[in-house]
Amino acid sequence: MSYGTQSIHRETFVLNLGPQHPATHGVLRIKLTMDGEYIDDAEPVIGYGHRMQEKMGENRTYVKYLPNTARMDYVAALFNSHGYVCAVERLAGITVPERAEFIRVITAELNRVASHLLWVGAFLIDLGGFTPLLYTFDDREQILDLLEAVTGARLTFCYYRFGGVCNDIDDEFIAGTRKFIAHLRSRMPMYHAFITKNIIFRKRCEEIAPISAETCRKYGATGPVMRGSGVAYDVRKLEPYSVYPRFAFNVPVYPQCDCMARYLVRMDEMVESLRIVEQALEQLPGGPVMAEKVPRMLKPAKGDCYFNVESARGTFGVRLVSDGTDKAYRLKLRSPCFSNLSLFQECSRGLLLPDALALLGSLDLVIPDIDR
Amino acid sequence: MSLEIIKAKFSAFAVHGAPLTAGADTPAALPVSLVVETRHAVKGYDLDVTVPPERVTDAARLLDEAAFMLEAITGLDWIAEQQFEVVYDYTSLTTGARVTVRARLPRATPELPSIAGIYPGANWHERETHDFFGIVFTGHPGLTTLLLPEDAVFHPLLKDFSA
Amino acid sequence: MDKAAFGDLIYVLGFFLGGVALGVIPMIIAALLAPRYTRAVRNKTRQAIECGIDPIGPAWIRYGVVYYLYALIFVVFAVDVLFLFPIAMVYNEQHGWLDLIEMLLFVGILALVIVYAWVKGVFTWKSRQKSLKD
Amino acid sequence: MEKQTEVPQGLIHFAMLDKALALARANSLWPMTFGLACCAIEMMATGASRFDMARFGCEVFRPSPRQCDLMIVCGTVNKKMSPAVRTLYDQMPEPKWVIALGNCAISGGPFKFPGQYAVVEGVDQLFPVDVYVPGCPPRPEALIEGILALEKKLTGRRRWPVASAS
Repeated sequence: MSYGTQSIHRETFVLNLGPQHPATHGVLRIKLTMDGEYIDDAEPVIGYGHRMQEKMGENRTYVKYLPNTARMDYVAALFNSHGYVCAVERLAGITVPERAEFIRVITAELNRVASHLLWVGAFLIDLGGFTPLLYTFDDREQILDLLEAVTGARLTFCYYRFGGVCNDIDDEFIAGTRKFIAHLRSRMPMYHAFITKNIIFRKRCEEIAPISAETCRKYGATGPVMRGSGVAYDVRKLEPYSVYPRFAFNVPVYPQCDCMARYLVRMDEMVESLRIVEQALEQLPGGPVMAEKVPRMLKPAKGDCYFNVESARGTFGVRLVSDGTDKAYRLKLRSPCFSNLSLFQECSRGLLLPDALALLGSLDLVIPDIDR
Repeated sequence: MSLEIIKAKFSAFAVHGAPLTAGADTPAALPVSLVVETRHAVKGYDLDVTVPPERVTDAARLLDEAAFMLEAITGLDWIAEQQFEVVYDYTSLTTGARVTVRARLPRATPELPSIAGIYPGANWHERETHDFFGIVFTGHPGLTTLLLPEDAVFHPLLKDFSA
Repeated sequence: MDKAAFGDLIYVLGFFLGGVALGVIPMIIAALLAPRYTRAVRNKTRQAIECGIDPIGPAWIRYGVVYYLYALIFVVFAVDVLFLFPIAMVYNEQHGWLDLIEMLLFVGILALVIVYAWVKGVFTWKSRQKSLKD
Repeated sequence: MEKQTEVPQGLIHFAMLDKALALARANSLWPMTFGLACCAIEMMATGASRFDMARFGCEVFRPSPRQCDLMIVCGTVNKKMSPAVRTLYDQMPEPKWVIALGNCAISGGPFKFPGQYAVVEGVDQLFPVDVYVPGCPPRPEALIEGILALEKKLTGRRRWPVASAS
């Protein structure tokens, strides 16, 4: 019985991993009840980034709400816009031309790669390594240049419209994307060499903070968190939407359930997304990028519908209830980080504080996506 | 467990002798379980079940055994009919089938049993719905405010809410 | 006390005063030049920092004994270095290798503290979670 | 306490010494890692390799308010967060400056509408702000321009050529 784990009862103290903390990537506060270095109970307190997204959904017309969709999960903003736009199109019965669907998939998958690159940099900072951030941000900037040329924004894109996209992609974008795909593919071995094989990183992530598949199902944690626990749940494969069925890509799944598995899932997902973009560029059809007669003041039919997309952090669902007017009656946004974080209280009990931060980083949280 | 078995089990919730008004969009005030088959492509879910409020935990337990995952809990304020509606979205991880369970509550006394015991993930969803609508989930381990400031007593998403 | 010893004492005193001055003078400069007060809107300037939130509960509680052992090991090696200074002064006057052996012997015995702590498991921080396998 | 916008004076101050101090402070502004929302990602991009705030002395991002003298409020301050933001402002030692980055910090931005219940409309309601950088989110170049504007406010001289409005 070594000294370290003797469990004579000691007084616990409450530590605030507060709203302003480098590891919380935003304004998440976790009330930690600590017993020395171990966590007795970690209660996340959210709401510091609440920006009334759902209330605004009810007092803005459908078109005016588009910029809001990009300000929830702003690191992978195009998925939120994709979910919202498709939900309204499903309710209003608008069909989107082929080329627009392809452009949506290309830009969304590029956004996924940019989001994962940012996550790798941020995750390594949580574990104490600063250098990977400079490399991954350098690559991410190249994606932002591509997306900015087409959409005009770097982060909070307002690119998708009901019935298509607002700006067609040109050859320069296609050439730039192809060049970027080759560039990032050549960089992946370097990333694996100096991050994945780094002994300190492996010691900090392997067998740390396991999340079982059952816990993921019970809490509704989806995306790379669930695929790191051995469950191959991917909305693009299970409920195919848009033109995803036309591309051959596989869903990376790792059964180890620990932080390393979630990291490897995201690294492989980047490569898969590049494959999707490559195939989409090859099969890119011509034609218009906007449906013809989309009424300016959109009034979808009465009723409700649900649409969800595979965002970079999990399934992002939109439940839209409309009463026939030009504003939504109720707009529920199912955000992936909300459910991913809800399992933190249970999974961090008994962890050491640094391991709990590794778990928090591996959940890939964006706080305004949680607080909406 | 395929969708048909789930559909059969749900119809067991139906109150005997109650007229099954098939196809009516807003079910009669009588607590009747109305199981409607919908097309995924059109509505986004496969099975739309309206259960009486006190049977919500049975619905959750039934879907939990069928290895469904709780996606979201949505609150709805039908102020015209003086009713609240709580919508539970479940999805199957293997088949991709989606089941939506609805419960209607009188607006005056919004009372509903909590399913946080079966789905721990529902804990936060219910606290958030309580935040925005004031719907009380009985048996919830800690129904405090989640997104609003600790001392908030207003419920912002009510249709008659004014800041 | 003859003259030579007195002269050495002056050196020591001078060195001591220099050290004190090095500490005190920057404080005086700061007191003179720094802004007189800190602008505050909730006068929480003096409060302990907890990421923007008021600290909950006292920090003056019974901690685990492990931290005491870490502090002990540090103190042991601090004193160890203290004794190395005189050796450094008279090193290599007679037979250098003799001094080396004595020093290594001295440090070696003190290093047993780490061996003892290692065996006692002070350095092993195992997470108290039962892993998924069992 | 009425919001005083200028840095309080020391007991003694000489003209030359103040100029030297201002120059030193202007070129070593240590920002606090204080990301609230979308603008935080643009602040990280500014700190990363391409835009590199370190060229202007803003390299060191200190997490603790005690060790930083520049608070870049990047993102939406909502009513639940405003006590924490004010506490952080208090705990920063003098001399301290505030840059309001993005429309949310300047005026509540896209989340300001009649009947809104959660967002503080503008950080200058909480404490004095020195430089406002508009944008949603502002580009990294805009943040660097904000830092240069703050340096001009400190030293009275602009060290970097102004972008010609060609």
